Formats: sequence, C-alpha cells, structure tokens
Amino acid sequence: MNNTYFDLLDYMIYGTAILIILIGLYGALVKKSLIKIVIGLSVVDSGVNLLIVAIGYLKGGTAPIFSPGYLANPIKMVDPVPQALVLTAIVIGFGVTAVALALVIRLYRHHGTLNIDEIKDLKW
Amino acid sequence: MKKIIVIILLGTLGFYTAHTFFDIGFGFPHFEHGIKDVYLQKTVSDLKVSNTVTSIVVNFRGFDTLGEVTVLFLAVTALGGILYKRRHEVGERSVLFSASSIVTSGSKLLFPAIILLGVYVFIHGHLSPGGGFQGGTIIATGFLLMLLTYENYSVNHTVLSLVESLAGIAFAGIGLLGFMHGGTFLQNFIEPGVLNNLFSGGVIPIIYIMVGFKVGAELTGVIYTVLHEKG
Amino acid sequence: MKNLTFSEKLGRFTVSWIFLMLVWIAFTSTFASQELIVGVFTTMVIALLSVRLFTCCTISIFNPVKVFWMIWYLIIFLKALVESNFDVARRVLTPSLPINPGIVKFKTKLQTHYSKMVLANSITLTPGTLTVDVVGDTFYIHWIDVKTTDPEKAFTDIAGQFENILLKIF
Amino acid sequence: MNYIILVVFLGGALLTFFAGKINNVLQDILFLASILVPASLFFAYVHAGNIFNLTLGGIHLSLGINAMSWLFALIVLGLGSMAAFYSVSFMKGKERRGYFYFNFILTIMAMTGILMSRDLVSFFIFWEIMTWSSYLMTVYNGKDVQTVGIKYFVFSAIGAYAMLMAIVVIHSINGSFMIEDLVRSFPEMPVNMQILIPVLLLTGFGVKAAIMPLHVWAPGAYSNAPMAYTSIFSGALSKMGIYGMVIVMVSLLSYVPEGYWFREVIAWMGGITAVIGTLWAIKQDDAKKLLAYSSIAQLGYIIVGIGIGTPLAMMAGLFLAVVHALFKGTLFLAVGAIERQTGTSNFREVTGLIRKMPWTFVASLISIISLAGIPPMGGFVGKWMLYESLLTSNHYLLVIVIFFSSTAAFLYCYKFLFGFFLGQEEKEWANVKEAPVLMVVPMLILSFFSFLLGTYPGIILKPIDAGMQYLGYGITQNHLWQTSVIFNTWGNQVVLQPLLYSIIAIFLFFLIFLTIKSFKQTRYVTTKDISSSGEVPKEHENLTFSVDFMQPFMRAVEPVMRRQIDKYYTGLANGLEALFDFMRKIYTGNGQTYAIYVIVFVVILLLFKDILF
Amino acid sequence: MTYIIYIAFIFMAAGLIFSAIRFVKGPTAGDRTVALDTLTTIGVAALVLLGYVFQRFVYIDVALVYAVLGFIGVIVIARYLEGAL
Amino acid sequence: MSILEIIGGILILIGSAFLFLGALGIFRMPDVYNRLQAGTKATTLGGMSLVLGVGFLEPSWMLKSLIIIIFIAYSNPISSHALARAMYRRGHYPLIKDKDKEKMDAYREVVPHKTKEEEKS
Amino acid sequence: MVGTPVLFIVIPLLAAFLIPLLGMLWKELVRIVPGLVLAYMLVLSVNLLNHVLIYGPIVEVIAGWRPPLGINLVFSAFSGFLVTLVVFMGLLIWVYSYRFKRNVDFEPAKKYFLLLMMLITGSVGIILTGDIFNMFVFIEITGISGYALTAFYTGRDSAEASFKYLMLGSIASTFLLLAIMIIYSQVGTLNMADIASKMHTIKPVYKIISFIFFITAIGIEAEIFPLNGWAPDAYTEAPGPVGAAFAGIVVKASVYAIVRYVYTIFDLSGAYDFLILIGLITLIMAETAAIRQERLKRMLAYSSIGQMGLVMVAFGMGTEEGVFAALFMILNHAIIKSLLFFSGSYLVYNSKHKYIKEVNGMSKYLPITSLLFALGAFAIVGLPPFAGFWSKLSMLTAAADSNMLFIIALVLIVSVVELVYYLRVVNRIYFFNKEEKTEPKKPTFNALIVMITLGALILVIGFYPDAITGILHKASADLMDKGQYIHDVLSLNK
Ligand code: NA
Ligand code: NA
Repeated sequence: MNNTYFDLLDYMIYGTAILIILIGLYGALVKKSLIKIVIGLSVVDSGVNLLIVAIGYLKGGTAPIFSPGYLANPIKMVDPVPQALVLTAIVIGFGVTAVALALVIRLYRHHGTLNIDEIKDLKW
Repeated sequence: MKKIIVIILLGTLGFYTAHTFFDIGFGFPHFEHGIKDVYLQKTVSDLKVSNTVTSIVVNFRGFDTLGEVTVLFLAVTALGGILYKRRHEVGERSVLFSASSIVTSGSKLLFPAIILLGVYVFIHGHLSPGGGFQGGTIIATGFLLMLLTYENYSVNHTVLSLVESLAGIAFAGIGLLGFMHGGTFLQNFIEPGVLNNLFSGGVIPIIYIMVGFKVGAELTGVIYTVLHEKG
Repeated sequence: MKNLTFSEKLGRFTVSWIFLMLVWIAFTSTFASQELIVGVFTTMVIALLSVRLFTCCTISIFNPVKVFWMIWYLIIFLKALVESNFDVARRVLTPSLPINPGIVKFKTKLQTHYSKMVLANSITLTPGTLTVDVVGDTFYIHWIDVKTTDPEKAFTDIAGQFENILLKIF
Repeated sequence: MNYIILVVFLGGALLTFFAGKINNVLQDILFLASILVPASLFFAYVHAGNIFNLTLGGIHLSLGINAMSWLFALIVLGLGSMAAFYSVSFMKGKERRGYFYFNFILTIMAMTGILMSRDLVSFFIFWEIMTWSSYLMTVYNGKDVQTVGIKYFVFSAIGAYAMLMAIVVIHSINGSFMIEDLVRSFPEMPVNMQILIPVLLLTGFGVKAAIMPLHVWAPGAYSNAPMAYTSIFSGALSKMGIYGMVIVMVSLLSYVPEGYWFREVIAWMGGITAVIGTLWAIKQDDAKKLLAYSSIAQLGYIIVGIGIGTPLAMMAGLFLAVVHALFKGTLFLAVGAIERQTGTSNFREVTGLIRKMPWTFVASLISIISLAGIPPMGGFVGKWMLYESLLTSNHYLLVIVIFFSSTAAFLYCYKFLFGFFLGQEEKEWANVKEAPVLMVVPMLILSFFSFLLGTYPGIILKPIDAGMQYLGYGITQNHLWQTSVIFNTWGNQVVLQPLLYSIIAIFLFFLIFLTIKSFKQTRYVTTKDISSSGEVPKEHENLTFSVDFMQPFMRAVEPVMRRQIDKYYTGLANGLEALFDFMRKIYTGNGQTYAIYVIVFVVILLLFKDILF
Repeated sequence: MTYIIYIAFIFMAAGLIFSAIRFVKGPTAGDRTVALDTLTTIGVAALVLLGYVFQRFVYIDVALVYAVLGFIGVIVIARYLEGAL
Repeated sequence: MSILEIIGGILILIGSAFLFLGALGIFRMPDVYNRLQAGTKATTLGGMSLVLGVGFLEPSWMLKSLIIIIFIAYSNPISSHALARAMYRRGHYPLIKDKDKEKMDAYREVVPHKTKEEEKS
Repeated sequence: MVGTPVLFIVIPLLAAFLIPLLGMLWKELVRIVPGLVLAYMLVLSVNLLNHVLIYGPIVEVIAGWRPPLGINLVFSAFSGFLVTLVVFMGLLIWVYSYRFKRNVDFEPAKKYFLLLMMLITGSVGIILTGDIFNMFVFIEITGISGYALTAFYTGRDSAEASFKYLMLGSIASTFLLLAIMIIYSQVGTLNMADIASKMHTIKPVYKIISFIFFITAIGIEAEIFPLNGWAPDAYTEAPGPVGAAFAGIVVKASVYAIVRYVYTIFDLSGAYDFLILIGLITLIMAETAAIRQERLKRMLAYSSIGQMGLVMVAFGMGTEEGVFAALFMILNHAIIKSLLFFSGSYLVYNSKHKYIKEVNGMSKYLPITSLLFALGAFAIVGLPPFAGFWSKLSMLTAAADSNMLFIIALVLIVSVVELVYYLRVVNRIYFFNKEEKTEPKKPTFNALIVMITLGALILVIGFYPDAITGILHKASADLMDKGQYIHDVLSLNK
C-alpha cells in the first residue's frame, strides 16, 4: 500500500479511465448536438465502469470463478465486488441512455433541431 | 471561450481524480478485512456457486439486482411513455427496407443459435462469466438482428410484456419465498448441491434465469420501441 | 411466410432441434447428464419456437449423398480460403499494391436464399473477390484484380466450382 | 378563563364568517356578540391571578393579565366595541361582509391575546395574527394591494422578524421565553446583547407604532382600510407597539446603564416622528391621509413620553395613548360616515356638511379639540403632562420640537373641520343625510369620553397608575400623577371646570352661530376651493385670488419635506428587485450550462477542500 | 510453446495497432467499421489465446459472446450506413 | 511436446500471422472495398486457425473452439458483404484504376451513381 | 407487526411487474393497484414506526447475510419517520391524480401511475437502505421515474426539462460511483455502518474527496445551488402532482442521503459548516429568483428549493435542536408545498404558459382552491397560527442556541422576500379582476379531498404541534446517535 509500487502501466489504466471520463464530460459539456451529448454521457459511464473494475484488479489475478481446477487459490483472484457493481452500473447506464435517446427523439420532434443552444424555452 | 473554461475545469477535476486514484494504487489489495475475502470463501463453501460475481450479484447483493432489473423495466416503461404517440401515428416498419437476401438469410439461420447462446449464458450464470444480464442482452441482440434486417419483422408485444412481468414476479416471488422457515428476503432456501454442477447454487441460477428472461424481453422492448419511432 | 404442412414443420423442427442440440453440446463441451437434460429441453423449446424461421432444410439434409457433397464442398472451400489468404498476403506485402479493382456481375442457377448465401459467402472468402450484392439471381462481385468483365467468364472464374456442388446439395 | 375568551373570539369569528351564507342580520348579531361577549367576559372575570399555562410544541406558553395590559385592554375592547356597532351599519350592503367581520374579530382577538401573553412566543403568535388580519383589512378594497398592502406587510414582517430574532436570542441566553425571566435576567446579559435585544425589539414595536423611519406604511394602510376598521387600526392596533415598549423595553432599559441613552434616542425618534407626521398631515387633501399622518404624529408624542420614562412622562404617554384612541378613533369613524354618505373623503370635493350631518360634526369637533390639546378635552391634560415632564427632566430642546409640532397641528385641525363641515353648501351635496344611528352613537360616546377625561382625568389615571405600579414605578403612598403641577393644584379633577365649560360653551355657540349665519349671506359658487380654509367667500370677494393659507408655512418647511424617506425605501426595493432579476439570469435555460455549474461546483470544492473540510 | 504464444501476441498487437490506426484515420465510416470488425476478430482470437495462457476455459465463452456481439454490431452499422434506419 | 501441441503451435503462429496480415491489409489498401477484401479473408482464416490451434493444445476445448471457428467463417463474409453494399448505396463508389470505368462497375445498373448535387442534398 | 421493511420495496416492485398483466385483465386496475400498494405501505410504515418508537430500530438483513456481507435495511425512528412521510405524501398524490387522464388514451395513464409508484418506492429505498451502493441503485430508480414523469406531457416543453434533469442526473451518478469506489477501495465494504465504523482509518484526503463527489452527486437531486438548474424546469413542466412529488418526496430522500452521510458515515467536522454554507447560498439564490418569476409553478419550484436550503442550514447546525427543526421543516414543507402545487395547478389550469397573472380574480371562481392556496402561502412563510410557524420558530431557536445570529438575520431577511412574492400571488387571486373569459377548471372531487386534508393538517399542526413533535424528537435523537446506529447494524454479526 505504498505509492512507489506502480509502474507506468498502472498509471495508464487509471489514467485511461479518467481520460475517458474527461473526454465524455467534455463532449457532454461542449458539443452542441444532443446526440453527441448523450454519447458523451455514455462515454463517461464507460470510463467510470473501467475505473470501478480497475479498483478491484489484482496483479496476476484471474477471474473470480471457481471452475474445476481453480478451487484452490482465491488469493490469486481479483476482487469480485467491483465486478458485481459494474454489472449493475452498466445496466443502469444503459437504461438511462435509452431514456436519454428517447428524449432526444422527442426534442427533435418538438423543436426540429438537435442544437442544445436552441432548446431553451425554459429559463430564468 | 467556453471550451477553454471547460477544459480548465475538467483539467482540474481530472487532476484531483487522477491524483486520488494514483495515490490509492493499482493492482494490489487495498484493504485487509474487506468483504470480498468472505465472499470468495462463502461462495464456494455455503452457496456452491463457482462464479463469485454471480453469487454476489444474485445473492449477497441480490437486492441491488432486483433494483437493477427494475431500472431496466422502468427504462422500458419510460421509453413507452416518452415516445408515446397516438395509435395512427405509430410506424409499422422497424426499418425502411430489408437488407440483402444474404444478410436476411444469414440472420434467420443464426437467430435460433444466438437465442440458444443467450439461454446457455444465463443458464450457466453461476458456473461461467455469463449470467442473466449477459444472456438477456444476447437474446435481445438476436432480436435486434432480426428487427434490423427484415423490414416487417415484428415482435409480439404482449408476449414480451408477459415474459417481462412473469420473470419479474418470479424474481420477487422467489425472494419472498426466502421468508419461509424464518429466513429473510432472497434467502437461498434450496439445497445448494455440488459445486460446478449445473444444478447447484440453490435459487441463484433460477433467479438468474428469470433475470435473463426479463432482461431479454426488456431490451427487446427497448429496441422495438426505438426502431418503430420514425413513423 | 407460406403455410407449412405439419410434416414439413415436423421435419424442420427435427433438423433445427438436432442442430441446436449439437450447438448446445459444443457450448457446454460436456456430456454430463444434467447438462444434456437441460440442453434437450432448452433446444427443443427454441426449435419449436423457431420453426417458422428455420426454413432452410428438412430432414433430407441427412441424406448421405448430400452429406458427402457437403464435405466435398468444405474441402474445396478450405483450399480456396487458404489460397485466397496467400493471395492477400502477396498483395498486402508487395510494396506496389498490385491491384486492378472493379465490380463484375454474373447469374447463378441457384434457387434458394440459403444456397445463394452460401455461395456469396464462399465467394467473399475466396481469392480476390467480395460479394457486394445479390439481386435476384444476379451476383455483383467486387474483384480486386478484374480479369474479365464478361458475366459468363466471370462466373466460371469466380463461382463455377462452388455452384456445381451447391446445386447437388440444395 | 382567559384562554376561553380567545376561543370565544375565534369561534365567533368563524361562526360570523359562515353565518353570512345564511342570513345577514344573523351575521350582524353574531358579529356584535363575538366582540361584546368576550369583551364583557374579559372585564367581568379576568384578573391578574388568572394564569393559564400550556406547553405547545415543547414551548411553555402562559396567558394572564396584569394592570398594564388591563389598561390597554380597555382601549382595545372599548374602542373595538364602539367600532363594532359602527361597523354593522357601515357594512350594510357592502360586499365581503364575512371577510370584514372575520378579520375584525380576529384583530381584536389577537390584540387581546397580545395583552394576555406572559411569554414572548404567544406574544409573537398573536402579534402575527394581528398583523395578517389587519393586512387583510388593509387590502379589503382591493385597491393598491400590491403597493400599499405589500408595504404594510413587509414593514410588519421586518418588525416581526426583528422581534422574533430578539426572542430566539433571548431564549438562547436564558433558556426561557417568559417575559418575567427576560426582565429578571437582562442585567446579567452581556453588553452586546443588552444593546442588540432592545434594538431588535424597538424595531418590532416601532413598526406598529409607526415611529420614524418605520412609519411609511401607515398613511397608505390607514387610509386604505375601511374606516370602521381604521379607527381601531390607528386607535388600538398601533397602541400594541406602545404596549410592547412599555411592558418590555421600559423594564429592560431601566436596569442597565446603556438604557439612558437608548431612551433618549427613542424619545427623539418620537419627537421627530411627531414633527414629520404633522407637517405631512398639513399637506393632505384627503381626510383619511390627513388623519393617518396625524396618527403618526400623535404616536410620536406618546413615544416621547415613554422614551423619557420619568414617572410623569410615562404617565403622560399612557394618558395620551388612551385619549388618542378616543379622539382618533372618533375622527376615523367620522370620516367613514362622511365617506359613506357622500362617497368621498376629499376636502376639495365636500364642503358644508354641518347642517347635513350635525352629529358627526359635533363628534368631530370635540375630537379635534382634544387632538389639538385645547382644554377642556383629554388631549389637553395629556399634552400638559408631557410638557411638564419634559421640562422637569430638562429636555428643553424636545419641548421646542413638540411645541412646534403641536402648533402646526392646529393647521390641519382647522383644515379638517372647515374642509368638511363649514364652508358653503354645495348643490351636489344637497341630499346628503346624517349617518345612521348605529354609526353616530358610537362616535358620540367616544367623544363624550374624550370630554370626560379632560374633566375627570382620574378615571383613567387610576388604572394608568396601577399599570405603572406593575412596572415598578410608584412605591410611594401617593398617586403618581400627583407629581404633576396640574394635579397638585387641582387634584383629581380639573378645578377650573365651570370656567372652562363656560368658555367652551361660548366658543362653540359662536362658532356654530356664525357659521350657520354665514350660509345665509353667502352665495353659492361652484368652486370647492378650500384655499380660504372655511372662510366663506362673500359676494364681493374675488374668488380668483386663492392661496393656500398654509402655503407660506409649507414653503418654509419644504427642505424637510422633500427628503421623503418613502422614496428611499422604494428605491431600495426597486434596486433589489432589479438585482434579483439579474441574478436569476444564472438559470440560462441551457442544460449544458447547468452541467458546467456542476463541474464548477466540484472544482471549487476540490480547490478549497483544505479550507472547507 | 511460450515463445510461440509471445510471437502470436506480438503479431496480434501489431495487427491491433494497424487496425486502430485505420479506425482513427477513417476516412469514411465504412473504413472505421472495417477496422472495428478486424479489431473484434483479433480480440476474439486474443481472448481464446488468453484463456489458454491462463488456463481458464471460461474465457472462451467470453470470446464467443464477443464475436456474436461484434458481428451484430457491424450489421447494425451497415444497416445504418445503408440508410435503412 | 506432443504432436497435438506442435500442430497447435503451428496453427497459432499461422493464425496470428494472418490476423496481422489482415490488419495490415486494412491499413494499406486504398479504399473500403479493397480493405474489406484483405481484412475479411485474412482475419477469417487467421482467427479460425488460431482458435483451432488452441483447440489442439487443449483438446477438451475443441468443441467450443469449433463453434467459434464456424461462427467466424459464417459471420465474417456476411458482415463484409453487408458493409460493402451499404457503402456503395451510401455513395462511396469503388476505386477503379481501369480507364473503362463504366464497364468495370457492373453494380451501377442496380444503384445508379449519385450526381454531385444529389450528394450534397 | 404487519410485515418487515423489505416489503416497502418488494411489494411495489411486485405490483409494478404485475401491472402490465393486470392491465390486460381490467384497465382500471392499473390505476387502482398503485393506490392499494401505497395504502399498504402507509399502513406498514405507521405500524413499524409505532413499533420502532417503542422497541427501537429494526435492522433487516437481506438474503440471509448479516451486515456487512448482505444488504440491510434500517427502519429507525429517523428513517421511519421520513418513510412514513414519503409514503403518506405518495398516497395523497395518488388520490389527487386518480382521476388524471392524459386527455385521450389509457396507455400513458397506465405508465403514469406505475412511474409514480416507483418514484415513491425509489425514495423509500434511498431512506431505508443501509448500503451505499444500494442507495445508488435506488437513486437511479427514482431518477429514471423522475425523468419519465417530467416528460410525461408530450405536448409541452417537458422533454427539454426532462433532458436537463437527465443530464445532471447522469453526471450525478458518475460522481456518486466515483465516491463509492474511493470509499470501497479504502475499507473494502459498502455497508454504511461498517464504513462509518472504519471511517477513522481512512486517509483524510480520500475522505474529503469522496465526500465532495458524494455531495455533488446527491446535491443535484437535493437541489443545492448551483446544481439545481434542472429543478425549476422539471417542477414546471411535469404534471402538477409530480411537481408535488418532487418537492414532497424526492428531495426529502436526497436530503436524507446527505444527512446520513454527514451525520453517520463521514466524520468530517467541516461538513456541518459546509451544509450551512450551501444551504444559505441555495436559500438566497432560490428566493431571490422566485420573486421575479412570471410563472406560478416556477415560482413555487424556486420557493421549494429555497426551503430545502433552509432545511440544509438547520441540519448543518449539528445539534439535536437543529435536526429537530430540520425534520419539522421537512414535514411542513412536504405538506404545505404539496398543497400549493395542487391548488396552484388548478388556479392556472387553463392557461398555456401558467403565468402568475392568470390567477387574477380566481377567488370568485374557485373559492375553496383559492382559500387553500392562501392558507398554504400564509403557512409556508411561517405566519402563526399555521404549521410553518412552529418549524420556523424551532429552526431559529436552534440557530440562536448555536450562536448563529448572522444566519438568523439572513434567514429572516430572505423570509421577507418570500413573503412578498407569496402575498403578491394571494393578492392577485383575491383582489384582481380576471382578464380572460375562459372558464376555470373545477377541481375534481379527489383533488379537493386531498387539498382539504392538507389544509386541515396545516391547521392541526399549527394549533397542536405536539401531535408531531414527539416523533420528531425521537427521530432527531436517533440521527444524532451514530454509535447506536453502527451498533444496531453490526451487532447482528455476533
Ligand atoms: Na472473397
Ligand atoms: Na467479424
């Protein structure tokens, strides 16, 4: 549990995940198209999911499945909890994305545009 | 200007997040007496489930999963509500035209196998990396394939919602059966059997199969609703 | 879909049941009784539900003659596949990229969708060709090195040997 | 017993409200009963030993009365009953009678509740009920509700919240809401609290008492409410501020060294209020506004007395409070009567009502005399005591201020009297009738009391004395009021009364005689000019020459008048609203912007995490 | 055997890189999809090989599912590009 | 080393090599049709070969490996075809080096080429 | 005992899954069943609350695994009170909207009741669960139901409002997951009591950063400024009862989550002051925005946000009195704001834009509705003798006891602003003349029943606050006792 344990690869996995989150956020915050915003939010979800799984990773560890022959060594297994959590997170993220896309369809139907700057009838 | 501000903001956010996670470290156990060790131990000894993730998803944290299928269920319901149109406005066709005969024939032939794969995945959820969500997703993609390649392929909505409802009821009902003999909700009340047999893990595979049906029906419903949206 | 008679349905059901059961066994890679019981049941249900879809063939595909031609087709096809890969390797690794691409067409005598599909897939995987579309009985083939634009000659070059065998199977 | 009175009030209010759906006469009867029954019960059964305790929401509440609250109850219930009788006629045929009656009763109930409260929370509760019920009366006509109404409520709220803050601060210090506990523990409180609490309380009471600069709500509210109600609004409701000051502030301030300066400030605020109010009253053409400003000024006198706080000054203030209730109550009722009969309350429109509405005139005359502080009315006695107390406590400057204001008040007294009643009769008002009996009688009763108190001030000085004893004033054998020169000489009655009666009778006779006579000599002109202030123009007089008689005076005080504090408040409010309007632009309507706010929020927290956590 | 597997992984890694470059470069959506399809196939193969390396049979299931999803994904994109949606 | 292992090893090597070649083809070829040509064939064989190799190394996995192999052989040409057709219909016409462009593109008769204006609209 | 806490979740879920089937049998069941479920939940919660007030908290484990292995539900005085409140409001909202049909079709109405029930269930789940990740799941259930309900009216700008809500909600779940994972990486557990007991072992910086992420995530749902951009839009565009559900139910659950984190899980001393700070900022920004609104529901929305800011301030005091005041305000806000939303909906029913000016002169057409609105307005600004007064008094008393004079002054000044905009509306209702000739829509019988019930509650609590203060005191004591919470949950292990 010390900070000197890393090598470059370790930084890379967290770094990639966080970068994905940031890229997604950037898309969601800057892109004008509603579709791109939704995509951005999905990308954020992916980044978060990656980060969650990475938290539970164990170097040299394998999937936490006790198939025949793998009964012996739970110590070499990665943490199953984040994997279980990520499953939930993915499904929920999917549900939200589906709803988001449905809203985009509705908005397009109603406003005839996908530009978020033109969809602000509700303000102040 | 806005872009620059956002980049600066995200940069700062990224810096702190990255700093935190780098500091936490990667690839080694971060804590000593976490629940995961107990899970890894009990999944074999008590539940007789090979896949620890499955035992967590369906049993230890089965309550989450119940919520999760509810989220999907709600997403389907929400989709129906948000995209609601009067009858005559609803489009008949899922796609504008059929794919080439090669693709349609190919899909048609593949479809039962994909469904079988989905079923295989959720039946073996406690033995392999599969599970109800994965299996359900595969089934839904099977339907996606059909809906996308045939211009007039339709899914029976009543059957979908029937499957969805019954599976959901079964999940919750099995959970309630856990109350038998002074147990708790979602208690594993069936003898877990022998590890790595198909028939093992007590109610866990049964629940996961229900989840599989439910997810499959729900995702198919989502796809169906969205594809019929252009009208 | 046209209405099927009961015996046709039964035939198709049996075929798809058998195929699905084979797939199941492959999936599980075991002959444990529990798996087989569940498999028989599961595949039966799926086969029942997909009778309407699984229209390629009935019980007659287990006719030994057809099976022989199938195996033969497989051999021819694998040979062509290997050839085609070396062809690709040659082209890709040659610095000058020796290609002369174009789209040619030819007509096939095959009748059913499935036979056309098999032919199209075979063509796609054999040297230098890629099925772009099938309209009716006309195949449109992207050819990486067009040797002829005459439909007849193109047919013999590209699909001749496959079609002959396929006509015997379907 | 005492809480039953409140329940009777409340039940009466509800019954009266709903009775309107059945029968109007029944409603009137219920209304009168809802005022008179609890009022009689109060005077019959409630006494100081009667304490009702109640724990509500974990807070100890206590109801009971003392000598001081009895005095104020006299004002509230007395004036209230008179106004109630008056109202029955006044409201005949008007819409929203149920609304009027309900709020009328509720106001009386709330004021009674205030007087019974022994703890600050029930005091506050009743205070607020009084506020909103009086607010509802202010907006009764539906006129200027968003300006006058809101202004009244906002000022009331500012006052009430200041009071509320004081209350919770007090509770945090001594753990009790009881007024007794506050008084007892006040000397031990930290010095900053000894300043903060009185300031907050003064703000709270000051709003209702309309002390400058918290008075700006009053003219609009007084003139907007139905006159039948304004008489208790000005006569009794504003006295609740005075009551608050008397019952809480005086006790607090007498215990601490800072108190002296504080009281000086209060006294001066009262003095300035008196001057400003008078000046503004002079300027008005509408009787309601005139009386409203006059009320502000008169409350100023009362506050001067209470602020000075010597026994005599205190007594003067309380005495003035009582007589003010009497004469101002009458005057508002009179204006209400005039307005009801003529449809206007503007001097420029109505003249010469003396023969049309003689009884109203008599009541108004007596009250105006009392207001002006002319013997033999109650107002005179009060003013005298005030001057004397100021002189004996060496507040010479204040005396000058008060005197200036009192003198200037003659101008508007004049204006009121002549504007309405004297002057020529107009054809337009030829058919005006005297107000109904039920309206006239209360006015006459009230003016009779004005007169009586000028003659027998002891009637009310005894209860005042008792009230002051309760506050800890007189420990002497003698009555406190005997400290005044006037009473030392004359005792508890004004000795010179026969002489005074004669003077007054002659004065009145001439006044009436001359006025009536003057009608016969005058010609009717179409002008409604009051520039000559009741001087009836003769045939030969040049009517094109008309200058407001007080114009030179007004020109002299113009620099003072121009600084209208009201404008500052309005400016502040408008400025704030503009600022708020600008601030809400933060909600741009763009979802992306909102999302960026989220990131900004996180980033700020991350950057300042070491400071924040 | 270890070396063979190393070499295989190196080949596949190189393949991944080339496909990834094509994926980024495009220029058309079709090109990206081809690259994606190739990535999928390489991924499936890599998963199977990894299963062998880790001696985990269960990885093959993952590979199979991955292959199916990859295929359907390409069909979806192709249908979209065709203008059928 | 058993014979199975040797066969398996060789198959894996061949497979990975063709996977690489397929990717290289995708990288090098000039247009989407040629990329499909190279990509599909090489990756199909490569994938099949590699998975089969693993099947040889672990005979108990053979059945499942076969399923994957069959699936690859079945799906890859279909997806390539679908993509090619889609690209053509979308207006991305194949690169043709020959001078006789009309004749070298027989598919024109089914999907007429869009004019510049049509493409814009 | 009529059941265990888990039934709060399972019964609605079962019903939700059943409803599509029941709808095939008999259409009306789709509307009736959610009501029956909510009624059952109310009976259950009242019963359990009774039990809990006497015998102490109920900790229920799920799947037979003791905490921290399994997920557990905690029904204590604090959470039980909130659950009861939420379910009660839910039932009222159901009754109110029972007659509600979206003009034409049955199909969407079916979804409305289902989604409403799930919105309530999600909120109840947030309050009951003892597991941080499970809380995330319930937050998402609530969120998705909320998005769908917001976009329920297809004709309006509701999709826009819903999209904004969804955007911020998505970002919220991102931060929530990050926060949960940071915590998990340090203690290896997701159980709140277990985390609380191990919190002292975590390096402060992790603690703080996860707290920041958490507060941001929940703050979006709890409508903290500046995270509340979605709220006014959603309140305005959603059907009237849904606005009431946001104000009366969803926000309550979110505030619960924040409080649970601040009081039980994290031991950050700065968190309390932080609550006060953001509460004050939220209060000021919302109330100043409210005064300038032109649309009635939007005004009510900002007002609601401001009230929650005030609740946050009260919780930030960190004293039992503060918690008591906060809970009292939560209760009153739920009752009063719902009444305002309900009656306000009818006052502007027929107009397109729901401008405030549309209420002019409504008292002549809808006397009872108008009276109830006025009652609500008087109560919400804290005028005695209505319910709002007692909570305001207890809040100020608590603040004074914590020596927060400046805050008292600020809160009171803002109250004046609040007073002004409510009075303006009431004045319009009573003293202005109606401009347009459109016939106002009369409230349905159900709506009237609900509004009168709420009005009666305002009076009952106003005149007899003791009806509720006993429970509130127990609830606040329950929240304050962190050690007891941890013990109650984790001692099941032994
Ligand atoms: Na080919
Ligand atoms: Na492929």
